[in-house]
Amino acid sequence: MTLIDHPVDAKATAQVETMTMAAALNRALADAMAADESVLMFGEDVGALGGVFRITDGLTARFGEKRCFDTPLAESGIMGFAVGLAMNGMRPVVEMQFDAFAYPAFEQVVSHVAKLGNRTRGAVRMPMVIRVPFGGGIGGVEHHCDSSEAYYAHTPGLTVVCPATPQDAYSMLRAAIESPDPVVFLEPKKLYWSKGPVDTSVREPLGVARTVRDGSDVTVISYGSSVQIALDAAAVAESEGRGVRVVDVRTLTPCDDDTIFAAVRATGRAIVVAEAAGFASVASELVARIQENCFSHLEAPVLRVTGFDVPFAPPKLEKYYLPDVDRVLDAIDRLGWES
Amino acid sequence: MTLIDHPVDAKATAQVETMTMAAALNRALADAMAADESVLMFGEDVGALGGVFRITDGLTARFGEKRCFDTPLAESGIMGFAVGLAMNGMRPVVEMQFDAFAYPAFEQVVSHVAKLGNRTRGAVRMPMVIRVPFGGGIGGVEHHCDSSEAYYAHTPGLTVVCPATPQDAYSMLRAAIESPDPVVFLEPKKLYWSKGPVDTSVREPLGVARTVRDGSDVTVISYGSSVQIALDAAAVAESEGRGVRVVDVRTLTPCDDDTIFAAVRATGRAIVVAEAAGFASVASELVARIQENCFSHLEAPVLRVTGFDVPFAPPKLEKYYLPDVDRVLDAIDRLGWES
Amino acid sequence: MSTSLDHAQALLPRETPVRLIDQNGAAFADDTYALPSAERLVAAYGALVNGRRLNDQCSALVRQGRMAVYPSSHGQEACQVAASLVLGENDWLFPTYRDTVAIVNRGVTPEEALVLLRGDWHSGYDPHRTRVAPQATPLATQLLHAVGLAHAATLRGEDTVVMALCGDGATSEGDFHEALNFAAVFMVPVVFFVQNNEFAISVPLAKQTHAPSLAHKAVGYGMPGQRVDGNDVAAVMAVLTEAVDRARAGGGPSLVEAHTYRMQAHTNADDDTRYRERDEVKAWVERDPLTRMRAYLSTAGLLSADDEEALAAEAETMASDLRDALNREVEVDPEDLFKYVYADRPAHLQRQWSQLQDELARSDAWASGADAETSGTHGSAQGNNGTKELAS
Amino acid sequence: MSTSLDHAQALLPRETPVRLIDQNGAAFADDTYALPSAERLVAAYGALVNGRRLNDQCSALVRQGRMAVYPSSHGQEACQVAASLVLGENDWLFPTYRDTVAIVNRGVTPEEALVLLRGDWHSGYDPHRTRVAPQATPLATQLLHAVGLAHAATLRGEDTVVMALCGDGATSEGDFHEALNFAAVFMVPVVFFVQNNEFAISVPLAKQTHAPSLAHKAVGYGMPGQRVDGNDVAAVMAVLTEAVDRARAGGGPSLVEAHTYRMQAHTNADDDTRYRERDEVKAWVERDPLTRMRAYLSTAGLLSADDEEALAAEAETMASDLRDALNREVEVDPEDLFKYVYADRPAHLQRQWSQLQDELARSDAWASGADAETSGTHGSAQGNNGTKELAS
Ligand SMILES: Cc1ncc(C[n+]2csc(CCOP(=O)(O)OP(=O)(O)O)c2C)c(N)n1
Ligand SMILES: Cc1ncc(C[n+]2csc(CCOP(=O)(O)OP(=O)(O)O)c2C)c(N)n1
Ligand SMILES: [Mg+2]
Ligand SMILES: [Mg+2]
Repeated sequence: MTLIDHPVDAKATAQVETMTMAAALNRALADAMAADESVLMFGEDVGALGGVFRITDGLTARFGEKRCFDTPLAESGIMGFAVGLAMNGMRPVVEMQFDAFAYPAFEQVVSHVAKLGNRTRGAVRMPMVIRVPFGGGIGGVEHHCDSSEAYYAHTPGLTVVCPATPQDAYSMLRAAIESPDPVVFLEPKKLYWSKGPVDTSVREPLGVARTVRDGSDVTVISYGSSVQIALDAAAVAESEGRGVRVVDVRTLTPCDDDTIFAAVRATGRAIVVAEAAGFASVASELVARIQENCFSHLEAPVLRVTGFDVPFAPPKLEKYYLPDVDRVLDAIDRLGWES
Repeated sequence: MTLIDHPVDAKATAQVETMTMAAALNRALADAMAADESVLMFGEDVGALGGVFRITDGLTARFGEKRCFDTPLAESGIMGFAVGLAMNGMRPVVEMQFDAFAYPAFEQVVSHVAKLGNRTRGAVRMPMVIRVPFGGGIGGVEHHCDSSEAYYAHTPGLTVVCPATPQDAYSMLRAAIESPDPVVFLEPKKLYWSKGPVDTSVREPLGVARTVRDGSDVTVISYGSSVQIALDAAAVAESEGRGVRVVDVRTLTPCDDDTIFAAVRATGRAIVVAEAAGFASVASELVARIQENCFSHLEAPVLRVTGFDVPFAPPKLEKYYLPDVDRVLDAIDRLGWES
Repeated sequence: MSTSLDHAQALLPRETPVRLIDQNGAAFADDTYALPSAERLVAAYGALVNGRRLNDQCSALVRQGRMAVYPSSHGQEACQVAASLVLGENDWLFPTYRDTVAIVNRGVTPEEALVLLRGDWHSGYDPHRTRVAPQATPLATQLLHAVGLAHAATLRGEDTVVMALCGDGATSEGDFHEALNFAAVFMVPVVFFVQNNEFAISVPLAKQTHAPSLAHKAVGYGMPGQRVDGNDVAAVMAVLTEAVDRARAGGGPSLVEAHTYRMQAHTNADDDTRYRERDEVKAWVERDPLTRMRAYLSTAGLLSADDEEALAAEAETMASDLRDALNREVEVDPEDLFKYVYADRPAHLQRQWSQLQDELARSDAWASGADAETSGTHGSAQGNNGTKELAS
Repeated sequence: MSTSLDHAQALLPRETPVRLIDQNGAAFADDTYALPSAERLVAAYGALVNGRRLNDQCSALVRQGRMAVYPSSHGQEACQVAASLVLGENDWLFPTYRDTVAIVNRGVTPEEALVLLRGDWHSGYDPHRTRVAPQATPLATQLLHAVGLAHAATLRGEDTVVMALCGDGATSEGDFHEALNFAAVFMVPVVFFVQNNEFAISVPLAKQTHAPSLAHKAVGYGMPGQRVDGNDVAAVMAVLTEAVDRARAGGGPSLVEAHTYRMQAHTNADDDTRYRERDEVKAWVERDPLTRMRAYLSTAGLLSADDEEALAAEAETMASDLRDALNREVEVDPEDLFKYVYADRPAHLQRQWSQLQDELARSDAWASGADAETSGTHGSAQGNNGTKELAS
């Protein structure tokens, strides 16, 4: 196994606790706000209610209404307000209540959040975090399950990240808040209540993929809630005698090419798994750059297992829409093993 | 040459005239409005002024203020208003003044324009056209040169098209207006003043790529203003003894896989050229689906020549940013010819 | 831009909301707004009883797990009922997720209305049949659709009026602003009806706006604004009727704010004890729109005990039909995912559907006991991994 | 939400715009707004002369091809000058593309200001040095940034006030609405200053809004609105000063609408003969903000012929320095494309820059006469295809 060891911050006392991803995110926010007065958390229902997913639970009580607060119900407003705060010494963290409710803020994100640093030759930077509960698998109705990462990942100037474990949720949110650049922090809703160990002393830079499982026959590359599907498929494939390496890209952009390419070169075969509709997606990009850079190592085309190119399914049809273990296994089977 | 013959509408008298793409678009709008009373054209400055690019020139004078009109300055407003009109028997055509000024309408586009037909099981359809002057090459300042096609192409439910010639500008805009589905009609600003013959009797369905030039060694796939770059590169490459097939995809989504795959299978090598930043772009998608479907025919990786992953350049740096003939030729050279 | 500035005064709402019947059921005269006819008030009361029953039945169905979520308009039924009763047959209604009672009152069946919240599909009725737009989730976006739809009717010379609903929270969205502005500039026959129920999920009105009232926003668009007691169905009907009549007569749009209260949590998934006092909620019980109307009608001799019983029975029938309907398992068809994205299914969606069909066929084969080796290319894998779910 | 409704009246603007000096230069007394001091008025006049010269010089530079485009504020200089003169050193200004005169008046050098319009880079100054945000192109978006920046200052206990500029057209955007609402809810020290110049490119105000005035929109947010004659620099200064003082004292935001006129086309790329009558433009010549101020100051003995000459000479120096500056070719560095996208350049951008460097090196080699075969892998191709351009 080439699991990346989490580098430990020597000064902090190691504190490992088992918690949900939701709790890990909450802890990361609290720790970041305690560590740095300029960190502000705001959005819709993040105050007294603690957010519809309770990620901001207790922050207003602990840090006061000036540090964690509700805004009027207007996402472009929230985003533009954050831009101004970031211009003036603050580190705003905003919550978009659900993926599809971030769209009203799209102009602010694309035309300002992503570009202000570039526009001013770095005289102004945008140290802000846009938290987006995203994706499906929770039986949510329309507009509550979009996988919107491609819109952000295509936009130069943004850092787009997505944790798959409570540990990464904690460490990556801390890193995102400390980043001098704007970070779109995608929180897979489906994983909010999944549990795992969290060591709050672990700090890691963004931009580094994680090899979650080793294997020499095929690499499955994914992120967010698809990582578990990749791991489950890997377990089955192993029982059939195929060694599957699983890479969690974690940072969608800027992308850790080194880790990904090394894995694919070593295995000669690759699958990309992601829940978003496949067309012009982050999965397309991963496939494109892998074949551009690892072509001579490939025994078979790099295949994708993604959402269909249709609007996200209503709850009762979700199971047909979402990538699952069988679909990943089917894709592995199609990797030209006979040759 | 496998140039697709333009099917002629027998009833109409063939009328071939040389005109600019801008004039062809204007003609298409006028002819569509004359043919169908439910076609409305509106947006910012499209009335008396005729649009900042004069695409709507004369339409208000000819069809009256109720058919072609200025709206308040609000893109989400324009888009949402169009949705309501389309729900109620009209065929709205809206102009977004420039690519980046369509972003305020993003929520309306993604959450409604693209999804209302699906939401209502087809009981409501969205026969509307979103005209977006897009892309660079005109020395425009920030926000006036974005290539925003990936945002739309990734969104299921939209048809995204982009003409590269005055003829296609005419025929495709007519087809877009007649489509029962919403069409994002991308107008390459750089080509507005380029001239070519236009036969107004030509009608063609959307969704069909065009093979612009034949060649057997490598296929260059592109759209919009990159088609001419591909053709220029092909001419040079031919002088070096390499036969370059050039495919203009025209409809970005739904994509004409048959034409594209046939070309790549025949040539064994392919390059995708597009001006947009490459990451998670339409170019990524084309590369991904080609290698997924033509892998065994590929002699070399499918390479991309795209804009860099940076915000669009200011006018004086534009020449460094934009794909050009040399970059395409460089990419062709890298297609593993030695093997 | 209107040139007469003194006009501004005429656009401002009253300092206190219009009320025609007080909390005890006593009617009083108003200079501008006449009490609706006895017939209309009796009809309204029937709809209130039915609406309340529908709200409470739906909440019960959620508790019983027959439905995932229900945003109840319990306490807001006067607004729900008035919004639909004041419309003519050719008029349109643009509702939100909370306006199930209004759309049912307009002719959408409860079962169709609940397709969204049951998770069967994104919307369950044909908007053109009842002239009710799909219930909108993205806040304030539907207001623009309402304006466009109304404008299309005007262009054809039809006298359609459109009632566009939204909540207090939604007034903060940019689309609210753009919709009102478009409506005023194009003089479109739309009535914007804001149900100010004091909360946007957990956020109280004081954090939403600093305006004297939401109806004051109207003057910024050059349209009349009015405030009304949202728990007085007579007043809501009177104020909305005036607005609808003006719109139909070519007088353009208006903005009406109803002052009401969300008696229950935002949805059953919400925990309102986190952000409001029980006493605050209790204080609104005595302002219940049903109690008030019943008192008025009884005193006026317009509602007998028999009438009440009949209404209750009718509502009970509706509720029990609904329970039955929701107890029937609905067949969902995975092909629906691909059917409606475009008018004609494009090749790539046909391919994706074929892939899914192939998966389903293999998992059916597996589920029906066929040899695992023939049911899929990855053999044993299928047996281990949730293919049962696909077969359901 | 403010509870006292009578407050609404206090928020409404006057029926006619505030004016302190009429078109002939005669001052008159106002109950609320005092005439600024002679010293301030003289300073304002100097800035007007300079601003006019800057506008006209820039238009000339565009005609001469030294600059691609210039959105002139010719005729709006009173607004430009007042918007910056009323601010203190620690205050901030959020300008649009049309507000070059305002930002130069605030300390951005003309050369820095014109970097955008020359096409060298997207913005040419350090916002923190002069406390001037980059000139905004996407309409109304900057108003929200202004609110956020002001709020940050308030949180730290600083008494910064922010002046946020936009045009009449921009008031239709959703972001205008959201910015005013946020500012009012958080009681943020921002003055929203709308230069209503009657046009948004070709679209006249009547197609933009049906409101009695743009300042009437203020009441919908619970903030005071005021209208002012935008060609009377004394009145604009007085009204803005009052708004700035209130904001600084913790009284929250306000909305000021200046009535002025865009004397020239939207930019030089625009053809305004398509959408407005010459007579309409001519009618505004006599309302020129400079003429009026000169008349007042001369009559009041505050401006001698010598003073005038000195001001003209100063402006001429500025203009000729600017001409010189724009005649100097600016070196642009292609590496800039990659330098500022992120604080630290990521690997993929380093690779892309290396690719470009390689291309440039090869084309340099070709341009300097080296054997074409060694200058690139595709040999003759380079010679035929625009590598000269790359080498420039
Ligand atoms: C654009 C958008 N942002 C956020 C949400 C999430 N959301 C759903 S309902 C709601 C509160 C709406 O409050 P209000 O408009 O007052 O209506 P009410 O629920 O009280 O009827 C929120 C924030 C949404 N649906 N759409
Ligand atoms: C979001 C957005 N939409 C469209 C444009 C294109 N545009 C630039 S200026 C302008 C008119 C603006 O009018 P106004 O706000 O009155 O300002 P003025 O130019 O008169 O100073 C338009 C439509 C833009 N810059 N941003
Ligand atoms: Mg509410
Ligand atoms: Mg203007």
